[in-house]
Amino acid sequence: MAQLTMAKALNAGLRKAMESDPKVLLMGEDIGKLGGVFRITEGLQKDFGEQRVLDTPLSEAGIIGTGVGLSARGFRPVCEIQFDAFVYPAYNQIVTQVAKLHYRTLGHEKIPMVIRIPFGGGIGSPEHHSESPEAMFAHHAGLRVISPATPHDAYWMIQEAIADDDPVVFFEPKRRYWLKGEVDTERSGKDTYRATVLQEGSDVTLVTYGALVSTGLEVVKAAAEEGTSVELIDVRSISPLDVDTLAASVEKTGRLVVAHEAPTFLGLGAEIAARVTERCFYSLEAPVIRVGGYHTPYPPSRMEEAYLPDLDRIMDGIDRALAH
Amino acid sequence: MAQLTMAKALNAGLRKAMESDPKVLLMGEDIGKLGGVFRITEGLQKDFGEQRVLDTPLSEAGIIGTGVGLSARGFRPVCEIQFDAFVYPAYNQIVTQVAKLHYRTLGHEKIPMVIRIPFGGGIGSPEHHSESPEAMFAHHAGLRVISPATPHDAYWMIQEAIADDDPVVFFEPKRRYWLKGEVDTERSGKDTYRATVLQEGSDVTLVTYGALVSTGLEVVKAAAEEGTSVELIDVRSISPLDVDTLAASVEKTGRLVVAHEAPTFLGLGAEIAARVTERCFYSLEAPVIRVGGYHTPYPPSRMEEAYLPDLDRIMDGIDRALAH
Amino acid sequence: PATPAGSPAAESGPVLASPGRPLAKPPVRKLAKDHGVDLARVPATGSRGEVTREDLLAYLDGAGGGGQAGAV
Amino acid sequence: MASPTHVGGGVNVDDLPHVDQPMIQMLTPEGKRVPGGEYERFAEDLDDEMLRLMYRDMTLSRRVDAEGTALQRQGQLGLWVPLLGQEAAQIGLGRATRPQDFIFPSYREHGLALTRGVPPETLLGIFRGVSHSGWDPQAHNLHPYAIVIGAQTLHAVGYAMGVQLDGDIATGDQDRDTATIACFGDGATSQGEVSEALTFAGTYNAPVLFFLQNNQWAISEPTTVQTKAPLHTRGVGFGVPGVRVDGNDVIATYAVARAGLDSIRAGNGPLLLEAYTYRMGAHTTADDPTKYRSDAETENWRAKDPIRRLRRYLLESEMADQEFFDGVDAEADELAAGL
Amino acid sequence: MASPTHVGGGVNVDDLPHVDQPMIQMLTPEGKRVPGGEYERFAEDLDDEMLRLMYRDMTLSRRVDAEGTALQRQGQLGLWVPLLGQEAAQIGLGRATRPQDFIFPSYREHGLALTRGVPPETLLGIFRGVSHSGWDPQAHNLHPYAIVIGAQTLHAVGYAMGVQLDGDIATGDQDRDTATIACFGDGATSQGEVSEALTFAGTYNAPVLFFLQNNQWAISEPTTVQTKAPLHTRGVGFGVPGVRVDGNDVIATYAVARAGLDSIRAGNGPLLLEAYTYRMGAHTTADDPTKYRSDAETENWRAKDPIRRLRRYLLESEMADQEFFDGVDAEADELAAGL
Ligand SMILES: Cc1ncc(C[n+]2csc(CCOP(=O)(O)OP(=O)(O)O)c2C)c(N)n1
Ligand SMILES: Cc1ncc(C[n+]2csc(CCOP(=O)(O)OP(=O)(O)O)c2C)c(N)n1
Ligand SMILES: [Mg+2]
Ligand SMILES: [Mg+2]
Ligand SMILES: [Mg+2]
Repeated sequence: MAQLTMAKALNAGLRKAMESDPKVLLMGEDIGKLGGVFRITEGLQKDFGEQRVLDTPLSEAGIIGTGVGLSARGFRPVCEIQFDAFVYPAYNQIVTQVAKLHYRTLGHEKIPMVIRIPFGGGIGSPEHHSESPEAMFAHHAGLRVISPATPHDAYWMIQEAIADDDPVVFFEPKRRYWLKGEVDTERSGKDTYRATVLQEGSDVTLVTYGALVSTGLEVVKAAAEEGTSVELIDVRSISPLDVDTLAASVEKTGRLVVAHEAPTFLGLGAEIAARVTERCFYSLEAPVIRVGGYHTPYPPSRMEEAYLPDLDRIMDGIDRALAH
Repeated sequence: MAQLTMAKALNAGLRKAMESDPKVLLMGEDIGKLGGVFRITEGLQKDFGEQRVLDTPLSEAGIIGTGVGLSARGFRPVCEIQFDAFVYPAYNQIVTQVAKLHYRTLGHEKIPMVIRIPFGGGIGSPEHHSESPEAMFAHHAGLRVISPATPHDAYWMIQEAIADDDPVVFFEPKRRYWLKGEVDTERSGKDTYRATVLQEGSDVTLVTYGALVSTGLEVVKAAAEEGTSVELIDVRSISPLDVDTLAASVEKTGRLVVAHEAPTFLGLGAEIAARVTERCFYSLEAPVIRVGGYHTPYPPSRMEEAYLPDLDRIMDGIDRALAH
Repeated sequence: PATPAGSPAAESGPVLASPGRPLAKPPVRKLAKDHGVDLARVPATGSRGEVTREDLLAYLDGAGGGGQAGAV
Repeated sequence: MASPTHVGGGVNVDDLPHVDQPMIQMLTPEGKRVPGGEYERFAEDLDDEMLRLMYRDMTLSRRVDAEGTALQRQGQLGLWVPLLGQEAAQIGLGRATRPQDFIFPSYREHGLALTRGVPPETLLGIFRGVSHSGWDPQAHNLHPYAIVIGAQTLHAVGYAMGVQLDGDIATGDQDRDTATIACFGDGATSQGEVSEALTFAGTYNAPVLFFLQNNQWAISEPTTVQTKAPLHTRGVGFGVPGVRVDGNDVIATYAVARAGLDSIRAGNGPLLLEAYTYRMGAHTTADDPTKYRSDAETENWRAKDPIRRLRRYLLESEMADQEFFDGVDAEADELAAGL
Repeated sequence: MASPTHVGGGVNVDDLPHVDQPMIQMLTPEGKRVPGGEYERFAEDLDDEMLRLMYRDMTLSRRVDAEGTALQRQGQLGLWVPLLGQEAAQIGLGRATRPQDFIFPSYREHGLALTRGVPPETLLGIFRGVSHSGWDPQAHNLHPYAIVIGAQTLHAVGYAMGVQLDGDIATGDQDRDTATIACFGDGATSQGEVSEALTFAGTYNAPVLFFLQNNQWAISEPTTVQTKAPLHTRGVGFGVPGVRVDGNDVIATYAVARAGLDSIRAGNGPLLLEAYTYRMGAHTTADDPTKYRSDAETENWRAKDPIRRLRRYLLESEMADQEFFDGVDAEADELAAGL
């Protein structure tokens, strides 16, 4: 057991993975000497050498595309995308190649790649540094899309992602990099591709992931003070989506609020709402309420507080669910 | 009034737009002498010259990126992407630049670009030629995403898209290019950004767009034979989404089936299901049923019939809605 | 789960249609709400164990005689 | 090529000393063997048997190709992508590789696939629509066909980086040192990813051969739409040197590819090889080239046919006789009949 | 640069005649004016007044920059992106443009923005987080800052294509003929979109200047991570000639930019201008360069400071006196005080 920030937990998880498999390589912009702009890879080039921690040219398509070739050669590349919106130059490689090669080759070729993407807002950054593009990847079959919300999960999920023979897009909630928490380095206790119920409750289910899980914990407390019992679930895996865990909860509570930073329009909340409504139609006391980003570009940082779902907006979502 | 195929209707619409505004330019791969691989731009380079119909280098990012600059210079570029999946190399330009410049410049710079994309399957093509990536664009604010389903709509919607000062991603249902229909070249009679009720009905609402609208018309007939009255709606505009028209229908019928070729997982059906359920919760006799592509890569063409939603699968969806 | 039909008048001794919360589709829930009926007290005959519209109407018939029981 | 004239002593493609040298050729269109200069010694392995093998490979490739077109016409294939005219480029390269070399093809590499032992019926499966690819890439050291233009060039560079990390270059062990080949077309050079592949190859000094089949056309667009500079110069500004070979000359293609691959395996870094050739047929069976190019052009190139010139050479030098040619034709017919 | 050695007479960056010529310089680090050869006549306009103006521009830019850093430290800005060290590159180019020219900047172009009349407080708004950009691009002929590396280079080429379609080149009318400028950094050269911009520029012979500020670093990565070939050669294989200038020399940058822009406006097509300079400060206020580069290197470049050398030259040639310098400093202080 150790108290670690999520950043340090990721670093420790990467180190562990590199120690246990010499085929694991890290690739990315500024991840070597600098240790990455968020220092997630700090010290790793020093300890594992320039052959295992590669500072790459400034080209996301290049990072992912050469990662595909390295995979074909038997390596397990862990590619860092510096900020969320900078994944788009690599979108073609990810959705037409990384996602599809296993299927294309009738299972002969595996792409055990991990694409690490710090995502989301709330740190006062300029444009393109605060986006939540997870739905754009989850829509494509062939990619696993996951996101840890705690240091413990970060430590374990990054290792499981690297060990997975399928490509994993790994979204790191960047404004929680400095969040501290207990990390049990002995055992994970969880399945990476399943949701976890973080808090049991009876009146309404709150489903979220990434940075908003911390906010969700505050919501649980604030709601309890108002006499509302909230069941909080961290989906952890965006694709595949653990609908069973969500449905079981909603059958119990009868109400569901989904919160994420990505725009609600075609965001994961839409899929969860559609799926859970189909599964739990007769249990729902209220329509699924979505709390998310607006259908606008991500605003300048002085306005991001008004854009990002926060305790108040989620509480409001809960009220709307309870109003039925 | 004229009987035209959708391909000819698009060609006529483009011609009309070019005649009425000298700033309209066409750009794309093989659109000049060849007239495009689907011949949508046939004859236009001959009539308007190489300065208005540009055969471009083989680079989708280049087409869209230079289109942005041409827009800044006052042109209205109509960019052709040869096939659906080949839009991905341009994804970065589309979502970080085309979609955002108007907002970024506080409204000073408009990007009156149209991005034409033949989309969807059913024509026996190799990999990457049959995809339906519309949700990937609709998730981003700043883009209008529309799709005509008939020659008449094709003729008018392409002109309205070009006249629009905002960027429009224009999805053309390629397997309906050869579909013939009446085109009233005098008046459109429709608002491009609104859904149309193509067939009134009372038992269940069927919502779709693109190639499946034709299938929907068959469904209406087949269902009528079974005694089921289907209200058929073509959404036409994927973003913005005309929820009012959908909700009004569902309030009447109490049941909704949404069909599209794109995978259901995070496809437009998810958004429609979530939104309509929120709006019409107490009118719904059944959960919204989605009929769409599976969460697999698009299969080799010999298997596409099993992949694509067809009359049977939509009828089955209707049965599932009626079973409640 | 067939349950003995409880009299709607019998305010005590509710009979649950299923072990958990009562099942019903949203419009039936609405109807129950509009009539001030606790769905948990309505015997459910739906194939999924849900209270159907007919179940509720029958319950209301039994309750109000004239059907004005829940009129708001 | 007339280049833009700007003031001053900058760098300009026209200033490259070798830019206007004719492409390397060792077998003229008339079937005359001409000396290949520095490359001559790389043709040493090309004894009678090897030349006959390459003749056979080219002929079988062309026959499979014709059958593909025929089967498409009969409705058995959804589409066919002819390699007609590019046989020498592909067989020359294919036979210059060593078994451990790994090839990342585009979608027209039927000749190369043949040299890698992929059964033609497997290839046809892609166009029949029964699979997106049909072979185990590791079993043939041939990646699946790539349809998204240019994407595979990055894969090739990554694979080559892996080879380097594995220490499988410059050991001097002929069976270990490994080259990777990235196949792409003239049209593909405009895709950003191809430039990114050159960038990564330059930075990591990756043991990769960029094998560019410049067949003069990208569907309906001539190479001049893609670039004003000759394509063998494309890598220069990335630190990737370039060579242009007559891609309709199987001897020169073999020799120059052999030289490049040997050098790459020895650790000398990436190289771009432009095989100057011609797409004699349609882009695909769905295409109609009469819409955009002249008969005269096609006729002109027909005179440079890669198979005919080798046949002449073999005949005139008496390395092969009619019986041999008949045998190859029979083999080709049999192969085609089984498709 | 030692380049890979492959067999044969291919094209190689080392074979470019001008590749190893020292970059063009007209003012030494010591402030000595040296002749600029063919470019000398493009410095003709640089009379005392113009040189003083450029000194002032550079000084104001540096002062605004320092203020940006200070305001970030005080928590008033979320981030600041210093231009420290790149003043000559930006002012030299900015003052060489004509009003109708249109510039597509990256995100560090504060000096250029100054020459385009964008108020510093508007610039600061971006980093304050109150807007993504604050000015009307058409009013200043300056596009918004671009953060997605390289994306703006394609916009510039498209704009230039539009200029060409409008017939606004090669008319001989000084107030009409228009050049477009694409600004980008050494790191950006690795982005596919930048190569695609070179492709389109070459194909359409677009009237665009690729203005590459090679400040030796892309965050923590030295230029050697991006390329093994000198960056002024990047366009060669696309048909875009290149020139390298001492980007810390405002006179040479002005003259070479002027020559290039005049030529581009006259219809001679695209040109790549590499301004060889140095990012003297951190990448942004969030960065810590001590992690990845040596003090010695920074010291070495400090000796090449662009402002100091012009100051020396102005003083020694008696084009400016202490009073002038004091005046500029006062103006700079006033400007900064208003931020
Ligand atoms: C990204 C992308 N854009 C467009 C296409 C459609 N397309 C298929 S082949 C082709 C031309 C390719 O030309 P070239 O690279 O010269 O290869 P060739 O066909 O001549 O062998 C085009 C435009 C594609 N496959 N991928
Ligand atoms: C597509 C993309 N990837 C990554 C980044 C993050 N990033 C911002 S600046 C920078 C380095 C740019 O270096 P260079 O082009 O040399 O410009 P300089 O900062 O030196 O002016 C990086 C990697 C980005 N902005 N966009
Ligand atoms: Mg070609
Ligand atoms: Mg790209
Ligand atoms: Mg730099």
